[in-house]
Amino acid sequence: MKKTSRFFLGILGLLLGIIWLFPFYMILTNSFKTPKGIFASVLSLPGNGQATTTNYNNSFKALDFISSLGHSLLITVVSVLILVLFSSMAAYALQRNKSKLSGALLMLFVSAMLIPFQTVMIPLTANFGQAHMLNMWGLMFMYLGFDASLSIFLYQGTMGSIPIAMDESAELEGANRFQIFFKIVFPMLTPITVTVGILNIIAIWNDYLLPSLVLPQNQYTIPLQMFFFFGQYTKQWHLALAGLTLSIIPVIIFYIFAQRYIIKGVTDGAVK
Amino acid sequence: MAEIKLEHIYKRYPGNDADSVTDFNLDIKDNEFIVFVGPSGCGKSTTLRMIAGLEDITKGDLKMDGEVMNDVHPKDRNIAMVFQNYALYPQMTVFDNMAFGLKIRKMPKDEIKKRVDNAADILGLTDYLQRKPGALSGGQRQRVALGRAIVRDAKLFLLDEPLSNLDAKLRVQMRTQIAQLHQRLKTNMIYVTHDQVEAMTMADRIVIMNDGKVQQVGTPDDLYNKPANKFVAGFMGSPSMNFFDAKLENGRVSNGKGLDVAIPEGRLKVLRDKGYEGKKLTVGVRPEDIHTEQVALEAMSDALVDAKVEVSEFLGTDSMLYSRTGDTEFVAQVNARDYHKPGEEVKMAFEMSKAHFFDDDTQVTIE
Amino acid sequence: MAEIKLEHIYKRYPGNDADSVTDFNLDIKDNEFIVFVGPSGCGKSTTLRMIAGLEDITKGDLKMDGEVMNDVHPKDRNIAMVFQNYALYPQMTVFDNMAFGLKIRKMPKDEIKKRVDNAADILGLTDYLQRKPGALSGGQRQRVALGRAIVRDAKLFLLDEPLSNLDAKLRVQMRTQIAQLHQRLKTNMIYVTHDQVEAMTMADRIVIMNDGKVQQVGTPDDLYNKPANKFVAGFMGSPSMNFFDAKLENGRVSNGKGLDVAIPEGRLKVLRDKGYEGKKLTVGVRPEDIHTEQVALEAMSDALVDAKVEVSEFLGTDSMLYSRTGDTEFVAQVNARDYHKPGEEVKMAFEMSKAHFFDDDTQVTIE
Amino acid sequence: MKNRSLSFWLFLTPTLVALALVVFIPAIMGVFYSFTNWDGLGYTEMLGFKNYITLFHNSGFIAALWFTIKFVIVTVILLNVIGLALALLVTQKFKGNNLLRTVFFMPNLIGGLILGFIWQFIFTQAFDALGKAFHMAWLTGWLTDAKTGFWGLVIVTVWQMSGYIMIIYIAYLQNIPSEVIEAAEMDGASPWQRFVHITFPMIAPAFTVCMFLTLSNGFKIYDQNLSLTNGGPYKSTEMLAMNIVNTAYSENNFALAEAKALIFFLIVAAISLLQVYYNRKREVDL
Amino acid sequence: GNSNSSSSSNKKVKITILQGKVESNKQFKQIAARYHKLHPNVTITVSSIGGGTDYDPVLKTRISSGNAPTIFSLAGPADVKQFASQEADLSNTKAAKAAQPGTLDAVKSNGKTVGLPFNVEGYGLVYNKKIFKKAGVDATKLTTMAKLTAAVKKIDSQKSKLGIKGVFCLPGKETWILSDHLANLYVGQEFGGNALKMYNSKSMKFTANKEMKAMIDLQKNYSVGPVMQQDYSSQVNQNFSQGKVAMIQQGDWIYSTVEQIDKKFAKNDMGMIPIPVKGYENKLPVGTSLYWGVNKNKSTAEQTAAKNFLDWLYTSKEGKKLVVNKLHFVPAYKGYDDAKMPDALTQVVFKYSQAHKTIGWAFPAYTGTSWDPNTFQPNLQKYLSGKQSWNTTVKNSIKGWNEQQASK
Ligand SMILES: Nc1ncnc2c1ncn2[C@@H]1O[C@H](COP(=O)(O)OP(=O)(O)OP(=O)(O)O)[C@@H](O)[C@H]1O
Ligand SMILES: Nc1ncnc2c1ncn2[C@@H]1O[C@H](COP(=O)(O)OP(=O)(O)OP(=O)(O)O)[C@@H](O)[C@H]1O
Ligand SMILES: [Mg+2]
Ligand SMILES: [Mg+2]
Repeated sequence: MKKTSRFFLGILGLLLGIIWLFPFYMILTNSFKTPKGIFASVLSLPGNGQATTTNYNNSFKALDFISSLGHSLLITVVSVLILVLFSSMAAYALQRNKSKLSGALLMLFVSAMLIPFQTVMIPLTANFGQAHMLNMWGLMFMYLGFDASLSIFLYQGTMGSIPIAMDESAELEGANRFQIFFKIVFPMLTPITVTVGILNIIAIWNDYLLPSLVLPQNQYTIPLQMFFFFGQYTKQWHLALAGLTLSIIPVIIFYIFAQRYIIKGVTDGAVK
Repeated sequence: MAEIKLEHIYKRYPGNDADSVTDFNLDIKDNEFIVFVGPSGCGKSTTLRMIAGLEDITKGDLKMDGEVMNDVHPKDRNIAMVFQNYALYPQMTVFDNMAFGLKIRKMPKDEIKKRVDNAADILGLTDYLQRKPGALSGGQRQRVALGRAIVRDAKLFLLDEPLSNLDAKLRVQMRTQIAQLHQRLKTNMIYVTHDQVEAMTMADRIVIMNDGKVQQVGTPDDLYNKPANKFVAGFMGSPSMNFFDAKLENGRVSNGKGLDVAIPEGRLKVLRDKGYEGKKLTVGVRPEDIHTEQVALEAMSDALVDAKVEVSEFLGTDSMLYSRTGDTEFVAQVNARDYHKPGEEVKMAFEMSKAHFFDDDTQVTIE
Repeated sequence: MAEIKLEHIYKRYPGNDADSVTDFNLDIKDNEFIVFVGPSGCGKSTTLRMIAGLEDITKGDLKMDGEVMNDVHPKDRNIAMVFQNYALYPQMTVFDNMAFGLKIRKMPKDEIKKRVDNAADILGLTDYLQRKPGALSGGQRQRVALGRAIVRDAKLFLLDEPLSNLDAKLRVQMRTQIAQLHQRLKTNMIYVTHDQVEAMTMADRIVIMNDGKVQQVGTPDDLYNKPANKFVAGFMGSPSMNFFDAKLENGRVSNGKGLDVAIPEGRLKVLRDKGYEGKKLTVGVRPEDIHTEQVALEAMSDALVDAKVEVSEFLGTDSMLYSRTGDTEFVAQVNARDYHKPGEEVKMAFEMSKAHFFDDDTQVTIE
Repeated sequence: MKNRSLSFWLFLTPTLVALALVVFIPAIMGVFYSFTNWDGLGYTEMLGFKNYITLFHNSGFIAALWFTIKFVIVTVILLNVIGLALALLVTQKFKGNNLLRTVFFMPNLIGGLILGFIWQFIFTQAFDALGKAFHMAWLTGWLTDAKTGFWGLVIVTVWQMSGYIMIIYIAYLQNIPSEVIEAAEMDGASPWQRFVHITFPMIAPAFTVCMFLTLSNGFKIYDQNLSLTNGGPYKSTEMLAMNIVNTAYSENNFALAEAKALIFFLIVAAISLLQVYYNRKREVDL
Repeated sequence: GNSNSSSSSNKKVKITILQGKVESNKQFKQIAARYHKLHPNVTITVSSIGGGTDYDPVLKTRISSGNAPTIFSLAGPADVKQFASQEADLSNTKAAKAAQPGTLDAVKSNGKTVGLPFNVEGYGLVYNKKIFKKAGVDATKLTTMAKLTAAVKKIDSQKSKLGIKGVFCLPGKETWILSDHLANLYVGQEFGGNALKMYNSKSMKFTANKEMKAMIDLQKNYSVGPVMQQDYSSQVNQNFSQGKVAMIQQGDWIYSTVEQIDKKFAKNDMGMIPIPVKGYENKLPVGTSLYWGVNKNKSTAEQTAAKNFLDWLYTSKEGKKLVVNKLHFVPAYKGYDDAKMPDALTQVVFKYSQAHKTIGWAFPAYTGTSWDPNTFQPNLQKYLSGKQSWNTTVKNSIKGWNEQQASK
């Protein structure tokens, strides 16, 4: 890649980036406006006596930010760990076994993604309620059920590019299936693990409908708290925008860190 | 440490419509060093992988110390293997690559370190222990793969062309190391190579394969001097044996176009006893059994051939004369002193007492 | 077809703290066949990759036909390359792998087919044209990689150990094919190998590298007979040259422990002129210049050494005698007829007219 | 790993159990309910296929189905093209490529209502302003009719999801051995040819995954629909998921909704699984 | 008697409330805490749900999972029917007895009262006093369609002087503005403003449809445009609250939204007048959109505690204060004569309802049925965006209603 083409790519990237960021510009600028300021002119910068930072203060309090952040974190982190662990294992079993059965199982997982959530939610919560599982822990388990399919699907696709010779070599060195998987294969899956992690983190972090059905109010997450800003008629956009900004910061920070691992291809040198 | 028996082993890969290995039989004795040779694609790696348990055996039995092993899990066979394509763990350093098998077996840390350091030392990898495989040259990667096998106390070592990417010097060195290792560990080793010298110097016995079938099993000397058939004769030795289609008549073999040489008494008798008088057969003469020195021309005056040198190659001590008689091409390996320029017409003596004879149909050695 | 100049080329990989290639200089003439040799990790592949444009050149200029190419895109250099690790396209059949470069260049379909079929024929791949690389043996993959290069009319061919996974017979065959290809296409070729025979027989000139530095550039004969330094002398030839640390005194070199031989007049004069009388130096004698035949012992009676054979190896025409004199080990390559059993005490004659002498400090050849 | 072996099942059990309890059992219950007059709490009669017969006479359902299919075709193409293009862009070596990944991915961090709020303002105000400034009439009056509603939904979906698709493509792009790309460079392939002949076939699994995701998400899309147009005007932008949800919750006809869901599932499954099956066959392992 | 059992019993009871007015979440919690202080043996947990989710599915999942709340809310006849298996008889509660006439019509089931109104709400034309004054129009005089039309034209002619973008802002996206509130005036007439009656009707005539058309046209023609792009927030937050339109068709609930945007404006410059309808001049549509239900599947102790709580809230002295001042509810109960409503709009509603100058809310009869979202609303929107004639709109709507009612 030569300098000039790098430069033009940079320019292209910049332009696209601006287009992509425009809505965020609106979220950020409006989160610093008074309610009147927001509706006076959504597109302008905060100013004209309509600039304020109190939205953040109020939103922070109204969201009960510290405790709902704690719930969000706990639920997201634990669910994603469980998901990554079990779905990568399942994908490994399915990819390394080329039989009709595993093909069928994969299709089963995949087809689960096609079932609209709304059609299972009532029977689902009914069943879980009867098992006294309508709480955080039940929610984490539900995420495993709902999101494992996509994760398995993603894992299963990249697993093919890890030469089977890796498994064989470790197997001959005396490693059992679990050791082969955790010590050899799983580390080589880092880029896709990070991807699976990110996709699930955002899905779970932002999820509203399922937790609203499952969580008791003392375990509310940020999105659930946020919906107190949206009454039937009074939608408190100023607080919601500030709240949104507060709640996506942790995820953006995480994403920026996680990227390093996506970028670092780890499989070089594996294949001769 | 183990006796290994391969009994009528077959392998067919799903999707192929021919067997990649056919009726493979071999008895490996305790502490033997076996070398597999054969042309590319003849089934060497496949056989090795079946022994390791990495491929299912389509038919036949693999026995170790009398027990059928077909269904034993690879990790329970206690076998160390060097893969033809290395199969290094990309995310681990060189050290960890070598230490992995030991860690798995819960060996104490300091013992692991000792072994790995020792192996790294032997292999000249000490400076690279902290690198990952991605930042190594081809040969360095191959050495890591080798190191991974030798740190372990396996019952059986399988080495699939472990030196193919190393330079001559390192190769010789490694060859010696492996031989010593074999001495010290007293384990069985099966070694795949396409290098004649490696096969000849390292093997207790060589298994030579072609097209999935075993052609001959024997000591290097056997294979070189008593090849079972034309394939083996042609395969062993470099440059390979020259073959001439000829007819046996009046104690001479001739092809009517340049070749017409007498056969020594003893050999002639055998051929006649087997009924080849007046029949077609294939005559094989090794390049080094063709001479141009005056002494030889005189000594073997009844086996002279008029040849024309087409290319001559200088190789340190020897010269290769790529020559032609009639329309048959052949190679002579002569002393560098007996240099002949391309285009020169030269008389050459065929040392027929060392010649080989093969049946024209079955290609089997006549003896 | 092109003149290629490498001027003071350096390469440092990010993350390494030493150069992998240092001050590389080479003028490749039109239609020349260059071979790179050197120990594993010395920078051969790296240099090739810089020529191909796959690695940035850290410092220095690469010129083709006078133009600086450092920044030219690989695809615009019109170079064909065989990768050390094959780099086959896994999703394409063997045919498509070979045809890809031609399709890209919009060659007519039938011409492509002709070329690929022809290459497949040469390489013995005709039966595998419809397979994918995953279902091939190691050697077959390597042949596909080779085929991919030879179907193309590139200006320059780069071949990184293209035959390392092939058996001896196929190797010889392929060697000839590549030589013919070179003749026919009249292109430049740069060929990396660790096989002495390949280097010797194929090269117009050999570049021998060590530790990122060019040690010597010259014809095979030059390198073998006039090595520039001890490294080159030791690297070329297999088994490699025997070295003895010795002192020059009274027209003889001796190490006080077994070695004590006279030096022929002409050579002695040079050594004395350069002021080595009474000084330490390294003496190099090739295994094939050590003799045990009676004739030789008599002819070189002032250069006899008492040696003990420790290992003797039989290699078809020759025997290798791994021997020892005093505490110095060395190898003698003698005729198979002069076989000596291990443990035997043997007198050996050193052919000192062919010996090499190296400065003890700089290791450079004294001449 | 043999499927007879214990480890095969040990690896699979946790996810299989979760899937069964969380998705399949409730879904099967739903299928059962579709044959009754279930109202979300209980049922009093078995109706047989009555709901299924009703549903094929339900013009709302048919309209939603067509609208959704049009939407899916457009977004599947756009998302894959743009997602892959973004992935290729940010995997090139230039300054700021990492930052850009974050930028392109960020839309996924905004959910539901706020998304609709922001985009309504963009469509009604930013577009209007632009349209007036540059005299482009087509930029004004967005979301007021079915056509602009459709494209509005497409734009929001593409804006939001292409970063998602991008990071999946990135993950797979990273796995291509560099030598193979280099070999293609030596073979003289231009960047475009390299992409078509080498890169793309080698990320075929990613394509399968992304096709599937965009297909199934396109069919299931609900949040954007709700927050942006809420099906309006006059139901012209109501998609399948919304139609089903409305049937259940606004019309309180849960059984009919389950019947619609089953038909919907069968349609989507047929398309998506066929796609997966077909694409998976072409993929190769290294 | 229910009334004394709570104070006399010292057994601890826990009751749960699930309600959908998320904007009042905090207030309900405070009220629950206050009640616990007064009655330490009763603990009330309030959960609020709404915003992005509809209330009903959550209630359903709670019920089917065995976590049903003790007190829940009902939105009209459709809900009453749906949750019939949960609804306790509230006929004997003090609150039910104190309920204003007509407010319980929608929650009668087999002669029993199963719901207690949250409050009453009213809607009309909310106007900007300042603008009207500047334009020289007296809002209180606009009691007929003709007068209104004239006033609208007058205001419209001074648009630039008044600094407004339109007289109205008609939010075409918010279908309920037309289908529920406006139509209530013209369709509801047929059923005497009684939701239950309409819910049980077999057919509909829609005789006043021409008048409705006139009203829609007026709002549309003098609205900031394009109407199909306007929604609640552009109507209330962006246009009305910022003084960009003179009046909007809305109800007392917008007060807090306007207050958020401009406190002063909300306090001083807002007024509401009834929408002029022939034969119903100067009558405000006042009604109840939500009712409390008590779960009859809970223990009697729990049910009793729940009823006592509701009685306390709506009939005790302290409860009444909380209803008016904390919840800002216009009471649906008798006994609030001396109450002072906290803001200008609720004051209007309260005034009309105290004076019984009201029109009933019939629309809850159809908000929970498929006719509203699937037939009525789309047809009105089609008319609004000019895709369909008024006649077709009316014809489709009547046909749809009759079909739905027939298949019930
Ligand atoms: N990507 C890399 N990053 C860092 N160091 C590297 C990388 N590739 C090669 N090296 C180092 O550069 C040196 C030269 O490597 P190169 O691959 O050129 O060796 P080579 O001469 O081809 O050896 P071989 O015969 O073993 O293939 C080696 O020491 C190697 O470890
Ligand atoms: N996975 C596979 N699927 C189908 N055929 C295969 C597979 N692996 C190898 N083969 C075929 O089986 C035959 C034997 O292969 P094998 O790898 O054993 O050869 P080899 O003797 O090791 O050759 P080389 O010296 O080239 O490595 C070859 O013809 C090869 O094409
Ligand atoms: Mg092999
Ligand atoms: Mg190399």
